[in-house]
Amino acid sequence: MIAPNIYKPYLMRIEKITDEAPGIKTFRLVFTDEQEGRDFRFKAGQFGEYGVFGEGECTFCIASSPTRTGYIECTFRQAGRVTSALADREEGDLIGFRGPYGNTFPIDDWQGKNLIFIAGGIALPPLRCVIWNVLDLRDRYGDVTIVYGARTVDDLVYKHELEEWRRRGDVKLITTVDPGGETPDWTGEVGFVPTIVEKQAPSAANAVALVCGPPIMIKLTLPVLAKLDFTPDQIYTTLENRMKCGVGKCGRCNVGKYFVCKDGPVFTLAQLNDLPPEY
Amino acid sequence: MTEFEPKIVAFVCNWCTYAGADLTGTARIKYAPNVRIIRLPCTGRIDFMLVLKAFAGGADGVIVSGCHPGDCHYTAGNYHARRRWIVFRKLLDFVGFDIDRIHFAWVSAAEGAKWAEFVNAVTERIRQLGPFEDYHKLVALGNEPIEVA
Amino acid sequence: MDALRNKARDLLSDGSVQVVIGYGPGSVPDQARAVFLRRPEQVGALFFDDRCHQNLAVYLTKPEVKALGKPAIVGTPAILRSILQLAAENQIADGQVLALGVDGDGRVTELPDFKSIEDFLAPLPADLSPQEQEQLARIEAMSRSERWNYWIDQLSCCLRCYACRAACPLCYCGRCAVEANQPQWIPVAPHPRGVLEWHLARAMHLAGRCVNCGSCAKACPLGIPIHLLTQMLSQEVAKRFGLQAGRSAKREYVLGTFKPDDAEDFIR
Amino acid sequence: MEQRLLKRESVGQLFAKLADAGWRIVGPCRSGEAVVFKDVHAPQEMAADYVQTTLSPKSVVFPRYELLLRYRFEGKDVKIDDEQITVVPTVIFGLRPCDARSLAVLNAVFSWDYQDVFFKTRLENTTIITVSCTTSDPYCFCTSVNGGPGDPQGSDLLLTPFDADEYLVEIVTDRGRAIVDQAPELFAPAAGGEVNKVRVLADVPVRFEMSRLVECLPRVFNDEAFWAEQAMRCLGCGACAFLCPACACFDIQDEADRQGGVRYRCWDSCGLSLFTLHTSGHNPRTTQGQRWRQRVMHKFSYFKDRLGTIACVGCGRCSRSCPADMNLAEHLQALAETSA
Repeated sequence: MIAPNIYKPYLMRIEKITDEAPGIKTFRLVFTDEQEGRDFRFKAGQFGEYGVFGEGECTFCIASSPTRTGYIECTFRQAGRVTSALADREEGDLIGFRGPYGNTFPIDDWQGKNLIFIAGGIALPPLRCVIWNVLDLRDRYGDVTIVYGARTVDDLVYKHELEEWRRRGDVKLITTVDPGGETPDWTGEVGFVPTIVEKQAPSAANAVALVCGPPIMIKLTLPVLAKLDFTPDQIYTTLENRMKCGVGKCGRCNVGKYFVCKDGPVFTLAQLNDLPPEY
Repeated sequence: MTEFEPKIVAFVCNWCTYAGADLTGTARIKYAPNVRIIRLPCTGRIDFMLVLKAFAGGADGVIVSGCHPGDCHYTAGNYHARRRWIVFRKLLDFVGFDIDRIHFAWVSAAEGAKWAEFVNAVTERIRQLGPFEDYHKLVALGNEPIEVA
Repeated sequence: MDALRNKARDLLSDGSVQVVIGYGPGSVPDQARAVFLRRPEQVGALFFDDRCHQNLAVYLTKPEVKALGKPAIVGTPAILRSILQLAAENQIADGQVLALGVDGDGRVTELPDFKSIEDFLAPLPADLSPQEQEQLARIEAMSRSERWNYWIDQLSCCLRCYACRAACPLCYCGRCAVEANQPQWIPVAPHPRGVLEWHLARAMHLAGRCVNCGSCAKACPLGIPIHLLTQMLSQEVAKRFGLQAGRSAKREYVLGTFKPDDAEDFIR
Repeated sequence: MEQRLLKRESVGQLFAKLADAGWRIVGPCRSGEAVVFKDVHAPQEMAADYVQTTLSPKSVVFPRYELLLRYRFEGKDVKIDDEQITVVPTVIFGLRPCDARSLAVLNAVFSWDYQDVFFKTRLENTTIITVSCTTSDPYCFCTSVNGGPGDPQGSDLLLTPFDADEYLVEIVTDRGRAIVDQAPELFAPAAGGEVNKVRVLADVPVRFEMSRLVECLPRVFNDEAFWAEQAMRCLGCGACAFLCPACACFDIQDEADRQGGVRYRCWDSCGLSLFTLHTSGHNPRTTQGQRWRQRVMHKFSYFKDRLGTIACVGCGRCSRSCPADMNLAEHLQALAETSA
C-alpha cells in the first residue's frame, strides 16, 4: 500500500466570513467531501495549515470548538502573503486545510476546576475554542473567568460572542482596552491585561490559567499569576512558531528538543521554563 | 498545422504610448492582435522583473514603450528607464537570452500609426523566431524534481 | 606583518578603535580567515599574505560586528573599494571606519577618512585580473546559444544557498528582493528558472555597484563563476557611462541617474 | 561479513548489467571544480580521485526541489492532483562511508511519527554502494562522530580499493547481495579468509570526544557570548546546511498561474535569518550567534534527545565549503574542551 501524501490538504469551502476587527476575519469552513467531514475529529488547542492554492499555507489554531461539528473556524489577521490572499477570498471559495496537528489542552483533566482565560488581541481564537468547548459542557467545570483585552474597542474580536458570554450568568467576563483605546460608550475596563488580572485577583486554588497574547502581555502577566500563587504547571499557553509542514519534518518550529508542531502548540509554563527562549 | 501566433506582452507608459495605442484604435488603423497591453504610469516604473515575469508566464516577445526623450510626464522617468534597458539588455545578451525577443520604442500620444507599424514589425519578427522555446523549456523544468547535481 | 600588528596594538591600546578586523590563521594551514580583535594582546593573530582574499568589508554592515564599536579594518584594494562604494551608498559615514591600507611589502598606511582611501587607491590599477578578463572574453566570443547553454549548465548546480549574497559587501539589504513575496517576484525554488532569475536579479541590483572583488564566486560552494555577471556589467557601465564603483565616496548610482544624451542603438 | 573481490575494470560490466536490469546509477562526476552526483552509464564518466564530493548524495532521496502536489483551477473549483511518486530503483555508487551513514539520519526525520511518502519511497528504492576512503583532508572528522573511513554502517555494499586494480567488497545487507546477484561472476570469493582492509584506509584523527560534547552542550546553551564569538565571522548563508548530507530542513512554497500550479518543497537552512521570522516581525532567533547555536544544538543535542542519533557524519563539507571558514569540528572541539 502506498502511504498517503501527508502534504495533501482537505478541500474546504468557505461557508461564512465574519469581519471581526480591522484586518481580522473569521472563516467558517466546511469539508467539500462529506465523508471527510464526518470522519474529521480534533481537540481543543490543535491547529492546522490553511492554504491558498498558488500562494502557500499558513498556520493557525482551530478557533471553533470540537463540540460544534460539521465545520471548523479560523480567525486570522491579514499580514503576509498567504493571509493577504486568504483575506481576498469570498464566501463559496475553496481553500486547503491540513490538520488537525499538535497536542491539545488537557481539558478532560480539568473537570471540576475553575478556569481563568487571559487573552490579548488576536490571541483569543485558541482560547475561544476551549471556552466554547467548556461552555458546551458547562456542568463539568467550576467557575469560568475570562479576561480579554485589546488595544482599542475596535480591535476586540468575536464582539457578538463577548456579548453572549457577558449575558450568560455562568461566565465572568472582563474586557479591557489599553488606555486611550476606549470609546465614549465603553463600559469595560481600561488598562493593560496584567493590571486587570491583578485587580481581579483570581484564586489559584483548584484553578487553571490559560494565557494567550503578544509576548509582552504574557511576560507581564506571568509574574502577576505567580504573585497570586499559580504554580507553573497551572498555567497553560500556546506557542505560535513559524511552521511549514506541521508534521515534525521541516525543522522550522524546533525549540530545544521539541517541535512546536508535534509537542505543542500547548505548553504549560513549567514546560516553557525548561525550553530555550526561542519562541 | 495552424500557424504559430506569438504571444507578446507590451509594457507601456500611461501618458504617451498608451494614448498612442488608443489613437491607433480611434483612427481605425488595424494592427496585429498579438499584443497584450499592460499600462504603467511611466517607463521608469517598468522594472526588469516585470519583463522576466512576462516570459515566465509564457510570452514569446515583450515590447517596452514610452514617451520620447524629453517628453516624460514625470520629467525624467524615461531617461532612467533607458539606462536600465541598456544595462539589462546587455546582461540578457551576456547570458545568451535572445534579446531579439524584447523590443523598445518611443511612441508618443500622436504616433498611432507608428505604434501599429511597430507592433506589426515586432509580431512579424517574433513569428519568424517561433515560440520562445529556450524559456518555455526552462519554465517546464519546474515540474521535475531535482534529484542530482 | 610587524607593522600591521604594531599598528593594531596601538589602535586598540589607545582606544581609537574598539575592534580590528583583519586576517588571521584559518582552520587549516592554507587558509586565512576573518578575525575580530578587541584586545591589544590578541594582535599576534594578525597576518597578511596571498591567502587573504575574503572581502572583509562585508562585516562592516553586519549588525553583530557593528555592535562591537568603531572598527579598524585591514584594507586590500578590493576592501577599500568596497568601503568607498558603501560610503557612496550612505551605508557608512566618514570617519566611522579606520582603514589600514596594506601592500605586498608589509607597509601599513592609516586611512582615517574617505578622502585618504580615494587617494590611496588612485594610483592602483582597478582592472579585472587577467584570468577574469580572459573568462569574460571567452564568453563574449561565444554564439548566443552557446552562451545560453553555458550559463544554464553552470547555473544548474546552484542550490540557492545565497553564499554569493552573504559574501558580497554590497549585498547589505536587510530584506533582499528575492524575499519580497507579495507578489513573489523571484521564485524561491532552485529550479532552472528560479536560479536564472535570481542571478539576473542579483546582477541587475549590483549593476554598476560591483567593485569586482570576486567574493561571490569564491564563496560559491559549487564554484559557479557568477562574478562574471556583475563584472561584465561594471565594465559595461564604465564604458558607457563613465562610472566606476569604488573609486569615490561620492559617486552617483548609475541607474539612479542619467544623461539626456545616453547613447543606445536599439530603441525605435 | 561476507567478503568478495571485484576487479576495478569490472565495474563497467557491473554498471551495464544493472542498467539492463532497469537500475539507474548515480555517481560522482566533475562539474568544473566541483564533484557532484549525476546519472552515469560508464565508470569513465565518474570523477577519478576526490577526497569528498562537493555535494552530498542526499538529493537522490531528498531532492533540493520536489513537488508535493499539483492543482488545477476550474472556475471557482480546485482539483488537486495528488503527486504520485514513482521512483526508478537507483544505485548510488562511489559515495563515502560518512554519506552512507547520513541516510539513516534523514530517515529518522522523515519517518518518525508522520511518514513522508516521498522520502520513504525514494529511500526504499535506493541501494548504496560505498567506496571507503583511502585519503582524507584536514576537514574530515568522521572518526569523532562514531564513523570511520571504512565504516560499513548505512552501506549495502562497501568497496575498499584494496590495491591498484581490485576492490574488496563487503556485502553489508541483503540489498547489497541483490546487486552481487545481478552479476555474480564479477565478484570473486576473497581468498584466504577475512581480508584486513585497515592498512589501506585513510587515517582520520579523532578531534573530540563525542560523549563529552553531548554532555556539555545543554550547559553552554545560555552562554550567549560564547556563541556570538563563534559566529562573529559567519555570513549567514545556507551553504553549510545545503551541503550537509544530514540536514533535512525544508521550505514549502506554491507557484501557480491562472490554470493551476504546484506546491513544492525545497531545502532551507536554520542559518538564514528568515528561517524563523514571523510575519509580525518577531524573530525567535535574531542574531547569527543564536542561529549558529541552533545549528550545533540541533545536530548534537536536540536530535540525539529526540530521534536517538546525532545529525552529523563528519564529512566536513560544511567547513570545506564555508566562505568564512566556519569550521564545525574546530568549534565542537572547543566546546568539548570547555567541558574538561
